Amino acid sequence: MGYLSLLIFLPLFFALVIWVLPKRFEPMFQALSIGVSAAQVIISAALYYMYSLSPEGFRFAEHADWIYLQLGTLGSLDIDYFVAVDGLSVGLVLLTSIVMFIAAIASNEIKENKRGYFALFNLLGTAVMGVFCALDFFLFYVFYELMLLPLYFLIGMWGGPNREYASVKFFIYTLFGSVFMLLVMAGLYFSVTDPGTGHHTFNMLHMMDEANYSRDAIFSIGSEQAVLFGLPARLIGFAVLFIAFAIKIPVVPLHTWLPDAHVEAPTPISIILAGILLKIGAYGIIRLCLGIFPDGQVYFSYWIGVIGMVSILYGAFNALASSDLKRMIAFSSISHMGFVVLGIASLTSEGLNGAVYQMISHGVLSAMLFFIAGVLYNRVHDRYIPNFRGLALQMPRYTTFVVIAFFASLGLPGMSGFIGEVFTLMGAFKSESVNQLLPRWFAIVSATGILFGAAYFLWTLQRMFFGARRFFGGEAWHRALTDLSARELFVLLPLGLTTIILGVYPSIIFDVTNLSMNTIADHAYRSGSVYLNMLKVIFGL
Amino acid sequence: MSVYTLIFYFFGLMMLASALYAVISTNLVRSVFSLFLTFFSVAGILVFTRADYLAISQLMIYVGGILVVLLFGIMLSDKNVLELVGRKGRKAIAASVLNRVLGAGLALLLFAVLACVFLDDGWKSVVSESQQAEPIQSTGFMMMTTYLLPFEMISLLLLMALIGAAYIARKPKHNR
Amino acid sequence: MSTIPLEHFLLMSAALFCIGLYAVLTRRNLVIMLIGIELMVNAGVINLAAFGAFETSHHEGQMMGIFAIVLSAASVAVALAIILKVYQQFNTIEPGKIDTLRN
Amino acid sequence: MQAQALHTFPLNTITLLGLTVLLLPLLASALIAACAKLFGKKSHVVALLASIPALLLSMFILTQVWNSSSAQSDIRWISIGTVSIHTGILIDATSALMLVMVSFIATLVQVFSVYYMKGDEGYARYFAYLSLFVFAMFGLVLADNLLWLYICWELVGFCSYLLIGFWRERDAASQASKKAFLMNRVGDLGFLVGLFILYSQFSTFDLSALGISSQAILHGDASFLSHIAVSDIYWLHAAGFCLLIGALAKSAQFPLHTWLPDAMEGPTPVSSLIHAATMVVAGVYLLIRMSPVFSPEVLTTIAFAGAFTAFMAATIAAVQQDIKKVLAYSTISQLGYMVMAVGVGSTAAAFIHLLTHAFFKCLLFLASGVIIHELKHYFEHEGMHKDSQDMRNMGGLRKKLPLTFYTYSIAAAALAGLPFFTGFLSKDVILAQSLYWSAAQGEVLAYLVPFFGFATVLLTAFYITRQYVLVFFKKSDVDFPVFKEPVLVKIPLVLLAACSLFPLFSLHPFSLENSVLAEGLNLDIKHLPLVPLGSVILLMTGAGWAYAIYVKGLISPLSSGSILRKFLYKGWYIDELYQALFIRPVVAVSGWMKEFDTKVIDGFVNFRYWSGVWQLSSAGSTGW
Amino acid sequence: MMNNLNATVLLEQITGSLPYFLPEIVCSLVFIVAIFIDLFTRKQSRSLVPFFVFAGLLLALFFTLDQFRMVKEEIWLFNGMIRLSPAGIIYKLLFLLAAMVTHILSIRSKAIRLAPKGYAEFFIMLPVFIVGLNIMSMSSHLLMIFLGMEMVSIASYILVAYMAEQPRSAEAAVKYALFGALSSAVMLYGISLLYGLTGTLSLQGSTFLANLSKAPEYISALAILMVLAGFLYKISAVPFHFYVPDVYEGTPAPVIAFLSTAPKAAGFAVLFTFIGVFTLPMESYHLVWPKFNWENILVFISICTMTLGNLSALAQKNVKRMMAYSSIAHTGFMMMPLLVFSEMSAASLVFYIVVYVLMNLAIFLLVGHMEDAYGATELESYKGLAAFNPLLSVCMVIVLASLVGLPPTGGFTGKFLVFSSVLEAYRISHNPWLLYLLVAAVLNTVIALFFYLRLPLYMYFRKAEKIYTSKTPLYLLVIMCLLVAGILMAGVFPSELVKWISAHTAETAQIRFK
Repeated sequence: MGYLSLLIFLPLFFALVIWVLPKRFEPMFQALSIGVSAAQVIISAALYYMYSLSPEGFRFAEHADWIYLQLGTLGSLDIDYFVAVDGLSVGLVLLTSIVMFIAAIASNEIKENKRGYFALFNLLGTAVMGVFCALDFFLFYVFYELMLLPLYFLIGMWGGPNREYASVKFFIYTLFGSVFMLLVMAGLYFSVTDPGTGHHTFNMLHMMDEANYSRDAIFSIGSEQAVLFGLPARLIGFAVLFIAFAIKIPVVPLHTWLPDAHVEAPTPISIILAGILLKIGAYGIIRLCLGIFPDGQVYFSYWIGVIGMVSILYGAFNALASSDLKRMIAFSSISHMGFVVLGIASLTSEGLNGAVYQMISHGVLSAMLFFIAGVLYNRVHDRYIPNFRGLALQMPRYTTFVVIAFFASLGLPGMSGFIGEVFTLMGAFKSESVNQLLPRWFAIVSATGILFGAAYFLWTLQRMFFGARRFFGGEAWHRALTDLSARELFVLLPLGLTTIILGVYPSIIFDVTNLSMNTIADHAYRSGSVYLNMLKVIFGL
Repeated sequence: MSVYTLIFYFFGLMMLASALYAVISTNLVRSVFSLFLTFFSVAGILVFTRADYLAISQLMIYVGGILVVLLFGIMLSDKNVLELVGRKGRKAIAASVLNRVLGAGLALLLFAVLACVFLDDGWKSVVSESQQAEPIQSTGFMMMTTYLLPFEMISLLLLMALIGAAYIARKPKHNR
Repeated sequence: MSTIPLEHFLLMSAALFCIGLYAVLTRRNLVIMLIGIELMVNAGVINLAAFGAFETSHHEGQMMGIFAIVLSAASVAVALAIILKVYQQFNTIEPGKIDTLRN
Repeated sequence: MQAQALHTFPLNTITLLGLTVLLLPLLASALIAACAKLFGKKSHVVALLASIPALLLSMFILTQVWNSSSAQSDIRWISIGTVSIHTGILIDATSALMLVMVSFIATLVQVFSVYYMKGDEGYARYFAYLSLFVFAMFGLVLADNLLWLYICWELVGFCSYLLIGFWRERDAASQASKKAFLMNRVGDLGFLVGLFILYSQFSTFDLSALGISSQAILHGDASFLSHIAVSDIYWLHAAGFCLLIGALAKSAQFPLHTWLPDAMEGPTPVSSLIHAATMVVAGVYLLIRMSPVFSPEVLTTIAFAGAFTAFMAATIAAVQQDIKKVLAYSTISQLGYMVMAVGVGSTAAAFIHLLTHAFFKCLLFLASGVIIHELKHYFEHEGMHKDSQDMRNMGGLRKKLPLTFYTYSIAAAALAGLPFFTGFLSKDVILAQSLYWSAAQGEVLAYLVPFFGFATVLLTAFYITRQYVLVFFKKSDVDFPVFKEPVLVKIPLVLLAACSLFPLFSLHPFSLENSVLAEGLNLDIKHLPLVPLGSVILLMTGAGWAYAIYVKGLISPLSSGSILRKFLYKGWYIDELYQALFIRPVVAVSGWMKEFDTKVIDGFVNFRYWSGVWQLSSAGSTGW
Repeated sequence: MMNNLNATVLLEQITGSLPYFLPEIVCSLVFIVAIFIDLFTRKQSRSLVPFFVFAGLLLALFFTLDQFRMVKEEIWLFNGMIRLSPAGIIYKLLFLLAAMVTHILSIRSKAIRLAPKGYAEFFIMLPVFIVGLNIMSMSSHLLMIFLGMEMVSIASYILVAYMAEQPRSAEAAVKYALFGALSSAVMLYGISLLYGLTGTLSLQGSTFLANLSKAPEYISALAILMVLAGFLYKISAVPFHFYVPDVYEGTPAPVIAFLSTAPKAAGFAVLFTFIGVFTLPMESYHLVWPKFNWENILVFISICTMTLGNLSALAQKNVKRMMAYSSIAHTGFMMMPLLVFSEMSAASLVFYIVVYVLMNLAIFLLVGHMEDAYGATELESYKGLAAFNPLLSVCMVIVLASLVGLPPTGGFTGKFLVFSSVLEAYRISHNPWLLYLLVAAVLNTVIALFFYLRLPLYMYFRKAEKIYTSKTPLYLLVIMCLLVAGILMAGVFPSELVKWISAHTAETAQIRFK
């Protein structure tokens, strides 16, 4: 039972334990969940450290046969349990465990039906961890869909007033994307043969190199008849995968589920939603879209860049206009993830490294921001920004952490937000001279996003925290709005320190991701343009 | 045109006429009686195909069985079954007329298709009716050898139908 | 006997079938529909018998015919029982009026 | 194109000292912030314990580096792809001088703050922010690569945001801090884009390396660079302009200057340190550091920007009522001079004016700080609700605050550019340089720059004399007892006054010809006898004009209702222009976006109306 | 003499094939003995008949399992009437499983126990229903097919009409019976035409296909259409699905659990044999429809079935009607492998049917229990039920997830196999209609999610008005856990299940291709 399997299935085991334990153990459930996530943090930190010693390629791999369906003489369904981590996913695994740990601690606001809550919480933990480690497309897909049900119930049963609508919308959005992905997965399965066993395979790594594609398959690279609806199959495959993951990121036209889900979800769940779920979309694009369909990525990279840019500006403008704190933070997440998309579209090593860095930094920051929103909401059950004024005097310590979080999110240097944004923009800017994919004005227009970012964060800061003390709830709120409790401080302090440490010395992450992301960037661009030329020759694009 | 063919066409004509009347007439009892005539002429036609066992069983089962059951069913089920369907609203009548025209049109269309297909011959090789000998004996033989399984199964089916129909038709003991 | 061509049988059975179909489609009365169905079955039987006559091994057609008649008798019995039951509940045998389910 | 650093690690002694100077204020700030309760009233001691040694060390470093090779050492910070970005410390003549100037003024301001902020509940917080600011300023000065310079550049902006909005309960303060930070962000955006251009062209951030390679491109000696594409030169222009935008915002030059007058909401020592001497100068420092990168066209734009800002700010300062606002616009005008100096090609002249201006402007602010502080106590004591910063409530303070009066007059003279004062020395060099430059350009429009220069001399003299007269000589009913300035105030005022006299900069009162400073910065002075004479004449007329209006009442001042007065008072309505052109549309667009988001995209997505459609059809289909 | 020589050979064949016919013989005996038990011991034997029938079913189960040992590959019984193949045995097991589950449930369910006219007849019907299903799934002779279909139809009319006392079930029964009789009449006429064209009734061997391809185009198309009408009625595909919602709503849940699974599976079995006739042994996938290409028509029917089933379920308020439309939608999914008819699609069809039977049994048991225990028939009345029986609610969520096709459950593997077999067929034939089919199937999964989600939404997210105290019976929990365990096993470790299935289907498909 290797490290990764332990990491993945530990919460599942505890989820069952919690589900079976008799009623009187209820107060123990949260402690149990915190313990599990703490263990996960330790293990993933150890993994991260061991990986950073020689940050090259896939390590801690575990390979076992899972499903072997013998379907008559024609063929067989050969699915194996294959998990491993490389530079890209080891950081995200660490981030996931940290965010789960924070969310577990933040879950003491959940009062009724703790058993159901913590069982689903740990089940979600398993699914989310599994997604980042899985390297078998079928296993990836199982974990990817396994996330939906727990989240549907977590948002639906413990959420805010309009929770049903939000949870159904979340479920439909994600399922719509992933259902089409199922078809592409099946198509890929039949196109790729495992050089070792000769059977078809779901192994992502085999799907990445051209040799394993059989001549007459649907997604075969050089063949004329790889055609769907008259269009080249590989480009359609790319588009389907991209849309499925774009919904999770989310990019602008497909983003409407995020504000509702975040506003309605309870604080710990919106921490997980922002901290981890958005990264899965971006991780999927880097791992699958760039890996398996590099030609699609090269062909569509201009438009993906446009989508990234639009997300940045659209998120910023909407955040400026939103009067609910959580909705503002949700749109700021869209804007930050827009940088990630831009970084990926540039296919330069700076862009991709910046994108991974931005994902990790945004994970930490959004966890902090939503925890901050949660602190207010637990005290006065209100998130309407104009209702507060002069909180700085009321809750000074809380304000310092808010200042740290807000300034880190708007990209003040010395904190992690800045590094992520600068390097993604640098990659996007440089891509015109390196691989002519994105024009330089993309980076410039996206950089104005940072400006609007500063605008809405400072405007919120100024409206809520500064000026004379005047609360909507009057005297009752004066009493309710106490400063940070020890527990809350225990959560916010490490998060704040991590942002600063990552900001001052980013090599902690870059040294680990650099080599892997370089290989991904080279593979995507070089083989992508080669495949694309083949397609151009055949289909005369 | 021997007298046999004459009788055959007579039976055919009578069958179609009585069937048409059974369907058209609004009075239930009269339509059931014309149905008696239809079944009788069908048995007659079957005789002409040299399937005499078939004709006799048609005669007994349909005319003897089903028709009688239909009659008893109608007789037992009270008087108002017989009165004409009440005057309906003008719109309802229009709807039923439209319905009728549509049904008729569809039926005629199907008939036209079948007719034109049957008429352009050449697809069926005509075989002389050489083996004239003992058709009933061969039927019996067949029943007991190749078709033994359906023969047994049909008995099960009939038993089941019998019990089922009896159960359904039984008056509930206590609810009246 | 041999002078009666196969087509005549088929035409007659086709006509009978269409009359049965017309009955089922248009008539409102359950019993008439049942009759229509019986006519269609009879048309099938005639067809089988007629083809049996002109086939080399004509017993298959007849066999099928016999079984068809017996089967339709059984289903008529059950159908009629159900119709009478319906009659007791609704005092009508017009399907159009029976729409408690489709409210 | 990989430019190797001059020295690799290990730190030689000078850079080690530089590092300690850098880290001292950070340590102090961290210490104060961590145990604010503990230090409480004593936190100024910690701050001073950090800034005094820093001052001494930086002086020692100056002596080491003056007229000898500069010391640089760096370490690998981030390695991305094939490129690895290094960051470290570069100490050469300019940065050492800046280091001394910043630490000297920081120490003095901290001493003054002890008096000014006595009794304020955020006392510890104030000193923590101040020390953090000093650390950021040191970082900016010592940075050897552009990315680290950019990081400190924004940290400085952040500290100014904290300090402007220091009195959190005052709405105006938080508004001003937000405005300052956003305006700086606009500049930083320009700086960032410039940074990207330079990185994607030369894939390095090292200042010296950038300087060398861009000079090579500009002067086209192909030997150094094998392939000079036309686009390279085009992109170098773009980089120049972007860096200029960054500098304009930070040094509050013409298009992005409106935040500085509002920044006066912060405590006066903050204004004196940040908004007079150190932060606002960072823009000029950047232009000086990056001057090799600028192409001739960019330099001309810099010149015109500087000149025009100088003239515009001077006109606005002439009609202001708030004592700090006058000084703020005066700062903008003097910074305009420095930017003009860079534009016309003499970075050394700009640097010297930067130093001289730092001293006398800081003195002016501290002096006005004393006036405001005393007036506020007097008004509160008397229960009069009057704005202690409005000059109309002042007057006749000559007798009341004697030392302030004397030091103030020295500084005012230096600002106006009277001979025997530092202002005269540095300003005339710039004017001479600008005249020489405009002649060299060979087209009439270029003469506009010196014209603005000389016009500003007249206006500077006018508004400083006006302020001098209104504050000290005008009759008024303010009669609180003579205020003996405490020692804490006396030291900074006297020291700064001393620095505003000519000996510190050059022995010869009238020209920097062979002063120590000139050799160190290899300043080439253009001998145009007309310039000093002309400036003195203009100065006299300006002062006389103000004297005539406000003392003798011979000429009536601009009537308050006049359009020109209101136009100038409102800062040429630039603020309102920005409000209309940028802020209101952005808010409107975001409102529209929100509607679009909820109505259109969400509306489309909700399947509600789709399932309704099927309800009709499915109901119909089961009809018999 | 010629006859009796012939006779001895035929009689030997019959006696020879008797041992392979044991399960059906056992069921018939049970049926007959049950009638006598009910007849003679009416009063005190109220509870004897059900136990006796259950014992009979167990015996039949034993013999069917035993048949696995006996039958290694395809055997023709009763001189060509029936074909007993390993795949056929799986179907028989499915029918017995469904019958036993229904049997246990019916003993407990209030609706049947309190039937005014005695409940013994209900249990008597079961064995003969099994016989009918077995015949239908095994037969490959048109006469036997028609006989099997009639047997199953009449048995289901009786079961549906069992509660004829209430107006609702009477109406459902009459619609069902008349519509059934009509479709079997049309089918009979179709069979007669086919007999006329090909001269033989037996589907074994290639004479049927050879003669049919010689026949003129329109008549063979019409004949096949009429025969298909009968089959499509049985699996309730689109043009013949009108009766389903009313019948499902009108009859008690255990009956529906049986009627929605067993007959449909048998329908697919016989459709599989019928379409199987039209494949040529050359390539693994090559359907040669005589003269008239039916593949695109069947694809169109499958798409309509799926889409209409899902969309109308969207608009339903009554849970049973919703489940009715959902089973129609699943028919659409199950038709997909039929069209492409390759070896892989045969195995995926059987797998999907097995999972479908498990799912439908489970969901209708739950719906039935909810109705008995809480009187919850409308969606609204399901509010907050999760609080009262957590275990059952979780089972329901897992079953619903499987109906939608979410990964950890069997439904997902089934759908995945079906999708990949169609995709594989597309790779060979490049028929664009197969792509539209795939896209429609995928979109339907999303639409399906929409209405399946409603149940947990009401049960979990909303609060119940009044407090229910009824306890959930233990037997129901046991059955539910078994069914849900089966579904999850099919999802997480489907290897054993599929190995077992594909081993058997491989032979049948293999033989045809020899």
